[in-house]
Amino acid sequence: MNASSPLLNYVIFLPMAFALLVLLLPGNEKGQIRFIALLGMLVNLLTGIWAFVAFNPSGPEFQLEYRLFWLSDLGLSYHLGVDGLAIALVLLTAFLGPLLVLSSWRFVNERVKEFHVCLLVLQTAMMGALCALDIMLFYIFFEAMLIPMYFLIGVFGSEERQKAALKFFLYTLAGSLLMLVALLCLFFLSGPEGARSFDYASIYNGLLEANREVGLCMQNSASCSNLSATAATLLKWGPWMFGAFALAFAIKIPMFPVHTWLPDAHVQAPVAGSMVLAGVLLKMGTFGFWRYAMPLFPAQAWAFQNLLVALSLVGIVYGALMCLAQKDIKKLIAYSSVSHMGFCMLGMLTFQKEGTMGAAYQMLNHGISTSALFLLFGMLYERRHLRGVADYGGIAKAMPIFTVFFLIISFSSIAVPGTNGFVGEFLVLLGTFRSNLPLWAGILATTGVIFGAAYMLWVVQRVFFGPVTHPANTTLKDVNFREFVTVLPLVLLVFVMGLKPQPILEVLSPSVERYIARVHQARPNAEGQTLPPQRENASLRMYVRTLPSKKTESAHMGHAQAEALGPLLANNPAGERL
Amino acid sequence: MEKLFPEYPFPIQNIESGLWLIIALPLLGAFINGVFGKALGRKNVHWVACASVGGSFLLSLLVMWALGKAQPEIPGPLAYALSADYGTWFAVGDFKVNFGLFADRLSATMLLVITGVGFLIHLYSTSYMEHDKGYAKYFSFLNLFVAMMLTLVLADSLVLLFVGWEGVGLCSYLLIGFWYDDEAKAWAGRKAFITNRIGDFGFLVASFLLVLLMAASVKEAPRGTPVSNPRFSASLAEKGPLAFQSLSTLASTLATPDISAAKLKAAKPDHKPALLMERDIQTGPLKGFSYSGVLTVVLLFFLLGAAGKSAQLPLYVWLPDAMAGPTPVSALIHAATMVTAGVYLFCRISYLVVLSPFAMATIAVVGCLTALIAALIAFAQDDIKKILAYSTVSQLGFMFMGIGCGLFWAAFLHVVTHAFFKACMFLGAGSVMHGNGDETDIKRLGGLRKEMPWTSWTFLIGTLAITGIVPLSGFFSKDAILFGLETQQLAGYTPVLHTLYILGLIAAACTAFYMVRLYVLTFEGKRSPLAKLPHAHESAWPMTLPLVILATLSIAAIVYGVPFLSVPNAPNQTLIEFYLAPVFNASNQANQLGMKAHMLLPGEFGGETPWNLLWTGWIKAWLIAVVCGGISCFLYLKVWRGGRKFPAILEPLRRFAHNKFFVDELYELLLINRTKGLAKGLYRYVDAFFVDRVAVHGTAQTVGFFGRVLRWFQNGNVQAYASAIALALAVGLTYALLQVLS
Amino acid sequence: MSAFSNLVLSPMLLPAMPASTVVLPSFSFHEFQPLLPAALLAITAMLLMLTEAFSVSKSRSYQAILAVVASAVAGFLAFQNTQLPAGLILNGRGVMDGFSSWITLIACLAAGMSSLLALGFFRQRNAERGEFYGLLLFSAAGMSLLSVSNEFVTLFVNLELMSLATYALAAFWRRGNRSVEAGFKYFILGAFASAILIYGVALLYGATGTTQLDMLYHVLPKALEDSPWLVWSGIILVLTGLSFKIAAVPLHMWTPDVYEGAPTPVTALMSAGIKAAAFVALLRVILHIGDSSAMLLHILCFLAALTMVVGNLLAIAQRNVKRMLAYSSIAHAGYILIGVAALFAGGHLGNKVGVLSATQMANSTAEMLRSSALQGILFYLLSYAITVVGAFGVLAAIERREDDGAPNAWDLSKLSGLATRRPGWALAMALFMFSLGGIPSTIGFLAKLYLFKAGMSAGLIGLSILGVLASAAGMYYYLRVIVYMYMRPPTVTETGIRHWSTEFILAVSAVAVIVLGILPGPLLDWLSQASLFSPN
Amino acid sequence: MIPTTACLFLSAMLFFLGMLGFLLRKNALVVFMSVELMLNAANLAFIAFARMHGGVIGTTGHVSAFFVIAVAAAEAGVGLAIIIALFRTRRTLDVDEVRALKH
Repeated sequence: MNASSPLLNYVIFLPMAFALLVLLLPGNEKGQIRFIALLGMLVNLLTGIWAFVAFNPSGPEFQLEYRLFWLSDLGLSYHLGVDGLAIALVLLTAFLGPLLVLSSWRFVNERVKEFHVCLLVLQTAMMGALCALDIMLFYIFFEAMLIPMYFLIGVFGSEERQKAALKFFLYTLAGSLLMLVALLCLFFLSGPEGARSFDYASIYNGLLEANREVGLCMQNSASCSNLSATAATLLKWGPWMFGAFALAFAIKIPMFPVHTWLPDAHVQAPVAGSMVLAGVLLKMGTFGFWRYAMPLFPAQAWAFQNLLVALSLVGIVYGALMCLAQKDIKKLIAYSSVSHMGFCMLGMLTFQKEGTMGAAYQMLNHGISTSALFLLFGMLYERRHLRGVADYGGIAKAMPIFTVFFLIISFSSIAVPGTNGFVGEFLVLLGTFRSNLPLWAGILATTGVIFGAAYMLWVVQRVFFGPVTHPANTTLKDVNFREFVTVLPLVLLVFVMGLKPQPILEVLSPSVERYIARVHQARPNAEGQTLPPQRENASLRMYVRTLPSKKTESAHMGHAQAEALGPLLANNPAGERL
Repeated sequence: MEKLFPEYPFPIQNIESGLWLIIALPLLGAFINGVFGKALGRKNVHWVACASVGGSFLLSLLVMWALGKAQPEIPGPLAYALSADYGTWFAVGDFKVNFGLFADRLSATMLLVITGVGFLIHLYSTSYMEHDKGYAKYFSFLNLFVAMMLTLVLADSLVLLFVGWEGVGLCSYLLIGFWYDDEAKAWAGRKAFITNRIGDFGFLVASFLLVLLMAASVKEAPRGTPVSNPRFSASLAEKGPLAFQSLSTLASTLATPDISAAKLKAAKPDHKPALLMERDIQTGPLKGFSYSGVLTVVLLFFLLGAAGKSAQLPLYVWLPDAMAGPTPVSALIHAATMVTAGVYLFCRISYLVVLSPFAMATIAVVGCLTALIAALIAFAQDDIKKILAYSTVSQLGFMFMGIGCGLFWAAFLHVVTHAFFKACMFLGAGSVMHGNGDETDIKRLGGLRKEMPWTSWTFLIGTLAITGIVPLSGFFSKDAILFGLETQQLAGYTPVLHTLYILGLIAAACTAFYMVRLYVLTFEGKRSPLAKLPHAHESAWPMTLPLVILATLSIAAIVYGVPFLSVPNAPNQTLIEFYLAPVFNASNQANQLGMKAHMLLPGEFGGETPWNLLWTGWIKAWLIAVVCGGISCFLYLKVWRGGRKFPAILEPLRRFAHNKFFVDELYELLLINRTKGLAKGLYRYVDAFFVDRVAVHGTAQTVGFFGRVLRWFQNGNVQAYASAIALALAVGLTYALLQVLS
Repeated sequence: MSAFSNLVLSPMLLPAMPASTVVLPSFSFHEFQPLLPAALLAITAMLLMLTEAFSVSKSRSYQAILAVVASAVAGFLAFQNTQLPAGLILNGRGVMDGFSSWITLIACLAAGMSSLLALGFFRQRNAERGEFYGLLLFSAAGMSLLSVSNEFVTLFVNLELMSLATYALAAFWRRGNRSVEAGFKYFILGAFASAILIYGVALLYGATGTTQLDMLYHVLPKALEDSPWLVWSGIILVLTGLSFKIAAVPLHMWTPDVYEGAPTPVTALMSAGIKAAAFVALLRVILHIGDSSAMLLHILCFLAALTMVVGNLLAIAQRNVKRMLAYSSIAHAGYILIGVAALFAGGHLGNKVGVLSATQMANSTAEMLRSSALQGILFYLLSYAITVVGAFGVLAAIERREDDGAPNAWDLSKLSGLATRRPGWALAMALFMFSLGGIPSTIGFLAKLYLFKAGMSAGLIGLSILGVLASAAGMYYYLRVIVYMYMRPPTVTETGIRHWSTEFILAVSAVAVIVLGILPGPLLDWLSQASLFSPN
Repeated sequence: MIPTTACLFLSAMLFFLGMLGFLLRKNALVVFMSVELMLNAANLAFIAFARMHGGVIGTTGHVSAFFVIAVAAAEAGVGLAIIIALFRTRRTLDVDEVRALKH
């Protein structure tokens, strides 16, 4: 809660430090390398937990801020800070870290060094993207993620790995480069010459008024006559910029038409790769929508709502149907996560409390259950090196404990009450019903419940039950201690998050409310959740710690606001920090 | 009961705060057996299992006692309820779900049935599953099931109820597929779960719509109505919109007369007072629909849910296949408890149900059709368990009819009695299989009466009970429903009820026929030559004892059903009716307020009881039972005994019925294959071909193509390069020239 | 031909001065300051030539060292000069400004690094001959002088000085016929281009009566009224001549052949140094003759778009890594052209080239545009020089003697499994590839960011979008190199001969790519102070 | 005296002839000669303009011509050396033969 805390730096860069350490080790010392990497991940987990504890839900929006000059003349600054959603995702990422190393303890046997370096660097990149409060900084981490992931898939993957890796890299890159252009446009629109910076707060606050005007104008064309220059530009080119942002993030999520890279990537990636891809990387898309696309273009968000909702609905049903048509288990899980992420997007697009909260929670759920599925399947793959559903059958005989784990996780992924999946999905669906979307949308989304059960149980059925079809499957070993330890945390979390979600929901809820308020600013008189104007104002403007220097003019803007909104900030610690 | 125990053994508060124990015990048992089962060894395993269920049985008894008397400090029907709140589960915005338990006389009775029958079946299983490898697993699943069922019954909000609802589905999935290495059994489990999931879909949608309805009414209801009462908004904030308390308040609000509308209509003579629920919703997503319309839709979605769980049309297909599980499981889950969850649900929200006559009529119709079809199918089945399964389906149909005609108590009474005699018969069947080397084909059995006396006698009692021979509980519960169909009136749909009455009688007749057929073929006559074992052996006491107890119960339950052994200060009420009065109070009030469905309220018998109707009804039913029973007895004992050919005229009919009217095949053809085909088609053509090949790779290849084309120009010839330069120069010059000229 | 020629002669080129009184003007020392690096380089070059004439020793490594030292010192001098105020020197034949000094610095960098590369390269092939380093330094001197020249004939002479040396260098590698062919093509086409250039100069001279850029700037508008046709054809000819050197499409076709054929160190020099020098020449000319009309802007944008797209497309179809790098260098020239266009658009605020016009971009000032564009261009040239020299260094290191002249000498398969054979080199190469592709946390990303930012602040949105799309497509072939290095099993066994100089180059540039990619702070501050002499 | 335009016309003719020669002739030496031709066209233009402007401005033209000549000489030096080397390796001067590097 103090003015500046270096904590997030540790969260971000400790893995990198350990990566350097690993780099120094001799390549044939596999045991050492694994151990150091595991150690690094554990330390990272500790710092992550520390940050989570240090975060105070009732505090100001962005906490644990840290800021340094960096490329000031370009408008960049090294600015970190987390809100509720970010800290939750940080915790998730940190939590998955050790499991990644453990899961590939035996799986990866050559080029162990490169592998673990990649994992650690990836960890750094993801943490950075989550903690960045400077859009360009976010972008940098967002792109930097590609490199280690590319190597993870391309070097350590299975037979088709090179194509998959290339596809993954180029597909994602194309989207995010367009976002880069849109981002530069924003930068120029965000303020007059000299007052610009890529700082999230300054861009956001810079566009706040314009967005209001655009929102008004889009609601009744009468108020379009006297738009400010910025608003006019925003009105004219906003759709394109939003489109660029949306495309970049939609590819990452991935949403319906741009999803085909995911199955290939998942199928080819090694266990840890799939885990982290499903667990965290996909969240970057939803997180991007949440943090950047929607709040920066509220008016466009409303304008595109129907399109995006349609896409996510298609994603939910279509993804599930795809699963029914798969023969390759990994591919099936990949498509199932298309379906699940559809739920996330749907919830976020309700622009309404329950739905948005559900979406946020669903991100965490998906991160846990899907990566657990990949982890478990990885164990099977490690034993048989086959991916086809038909290659298994009657596994339950040979591997009872494993079967129990897999069942639990699959039930969590089809949202059986009592598991984490239920809370998220229930909230999303409830939100969809309560939002301004047509009722059939909600009903259609609810059918996902049926399809989910259909394909998930189909896999369980074919893999675990029935007679043993392949003699090789009779001799499979059940999970050993290491594997047990790897899975157990996930399984426990499934139940903990299913039965005691409230603490996490409380951490998330302030960011949920702000998100909604920000989207609704473009709909001043939209029915549903609009906050009372005063609080709206206070929660809409963004207060961040700024540098005492001419280089970041957002500081001065901040001061101006502080005087203007003095009374509002009386109880807002952020106010004193200006 | 008050007579037996004038004093509570404990202060009520302790029982109230201890409600969670009832669920916790079996849960604990499940955990212990599941995790340490292998280590414990069989003895301890079944000790843990039985003890946990028995424990919660005792606790349920306590609850029953506690509910005996009203708690003066609480007004209204809640006076007869215990409730305990264990904190929030999750809360977002104005939506909230608590871990709240709630036991009124309805749930208490269910508690007793579940834990009591459950205990007996555990006991039975100890002997039945003796030689099975998955002993511990079996018991942990069974305990888990009991825990889930108890959650379902004790839940004080729809969401928590849904936890139990899905939980029991889950357990039945696990138990049906208990012998998973048999492909078919595993598939049966999956079929059950997915069919239930379709139901759950309905359940979820209904609950969401209810939330919307609640929000709308809170926003729009005029002052003076219960929802606009500040105390209610407080409790809403505390318990959340889907808690049953809130729902009942909603119901009573919707049923209040609409003053403004009444004023408008006041001019006209003989107007029915308009109700709030006839208003249109002004705000929110439901804008434009009328309250009553939405309510009807909600109830229909609930019907879908209930149909999934309670195996009604069109979702009944999973139940017969569910017989793949061990027989005790069929007895507990697929006869006594889980399948009655749908009926329980409707009793729980009776106050909402009575507000929509259309929904009620639909429920009744669905129930009736199910009863008939199941009965007809049962005619031609030869598998003992299959027959029992179909009879269960058809009995559930009767219960739905009871709901449909508004006699909730009757439906519930049938739940209880059915639990007794059907469990008894299933266990009997189990014992038969146990004694005959797992032979299930009744054609290959017979003449067991001497070899397995206990089993056969108890089975006989069960059969008589279900056929409805007078001195047995089944008669009164079933006949109460039929009587209701005959006499109740449902605004606008009374004729429907009367039609259903006839069909109901037919169903009852069929029931009598095939049940007797079952009994006769299995136990009477002489042993069939095709039998697996030369001689059957009676089962051990852990199996016979439950049979005896259940048989006794299915006789004893009569005391709840007979109207004229009257209760003080409530003449001519059946015991159960009187006992459950507080529960259905809300619905009666809503009903009286609404006058929507003019039902002959049970309490009003006193005035002019249609004794003649009652008596004639009874006699009709009794005659039907006896006659049909007699006929089938005659046919199967004398005419078709010993491989005598079945008359050829009926043969195709028989085969048609034997193949369950090809309903499964129909679904396979219309739904499942279509879906699979759609999925495959989409994957092959849309995803793999169009999106991936054409759109994604297409782009890449186009780019590559242009690259190769351009590359071709780099032919290495200096002069070619130079001419390119010259060309560029020329173009530049012309461009400049044009610029200059223009 | 020495670098001093035009110093000695320049007094005689005085324009506006009565013919009767010919007095040698007096120059203050600081006017010579910008020329010092060039002078140093040239002198060292001559020394090297002399040593070649008289020395008997077999090894030439001392020459390489000498060259490196010379270029280092020259670079240091140039760095000193970056702080000089912008202004004319030598009666306007030359300019001094931070920009030119930075270009000189880049030239020295390129010269130094490529001579280090050459040291290892020729030692392994024991084909060291002394003229090499001399020519190399001459070429560097030429670049440096080119960057300061402010008068057409001077510019032409320096261009030739630079080019002639490079022709010789390209053809230097006598074994096999590829090197000579490269030299020949480069020479013959270069001569062709410079003939066009000088003809254009002649025409401009005719139209305006001066060959001095700053004067030209002032008289051009009038000349445009009198004889527009003459002026325009002159401009077009000059632009053509210059675009040839920066290898803008469609004048790019020589690049792949020459880059492939030339000895790899020379290729490094060409792609790093010559490009920079050529760009500065183009830039100066455009700045002086450009403002007259927006038409030139269109030509520039057109050139930029064409260059980016075609360059990348061509590179995608390449399996020969060296050739691929050549094509990619064309693409990079395209990106830089965006910067040039932006710099130039500074004069034309409110133009409607891009999607958004510059005015819509919240009133950016002309100065801001110019400085940011300038910074962008400089930074890009610098980063490109560092990265590409490194990349060619790796190629030089893994090149096999017996492959000299073989058509598949630099085929991708030669790289396969490099990660296992030489992890260090592979890592460095991967870094260079990511940097060329513009992936964040490398210097390449920042450079692109600067350029696109500059381009957009000038309102060239369309161009920027095209640019990012092109670079996305371009990422494909960079990634393919990595695929071969990391994801394919090694096909060839031998690991390439190590030489300390090569290793040194690789290490330095790899570190620079990363460090400058993350903390370019001071460098950027210096760059941001770089001044550019502009006539108005 | 000859009008400037005539000189200019001549120089233009020379320039284009040179260009055509460059594009059409096959012998490397001839091709190089046509470059020289173009350079001389430039010289001619310089001189013509110099005479047209006359006076001090004219001197620029004259001097430029000298520089161009000098540069041309240097080019010839380097160029001929390269062409000789080319001939050594290929035993031909036909530019169409010089196509080892392509695509």
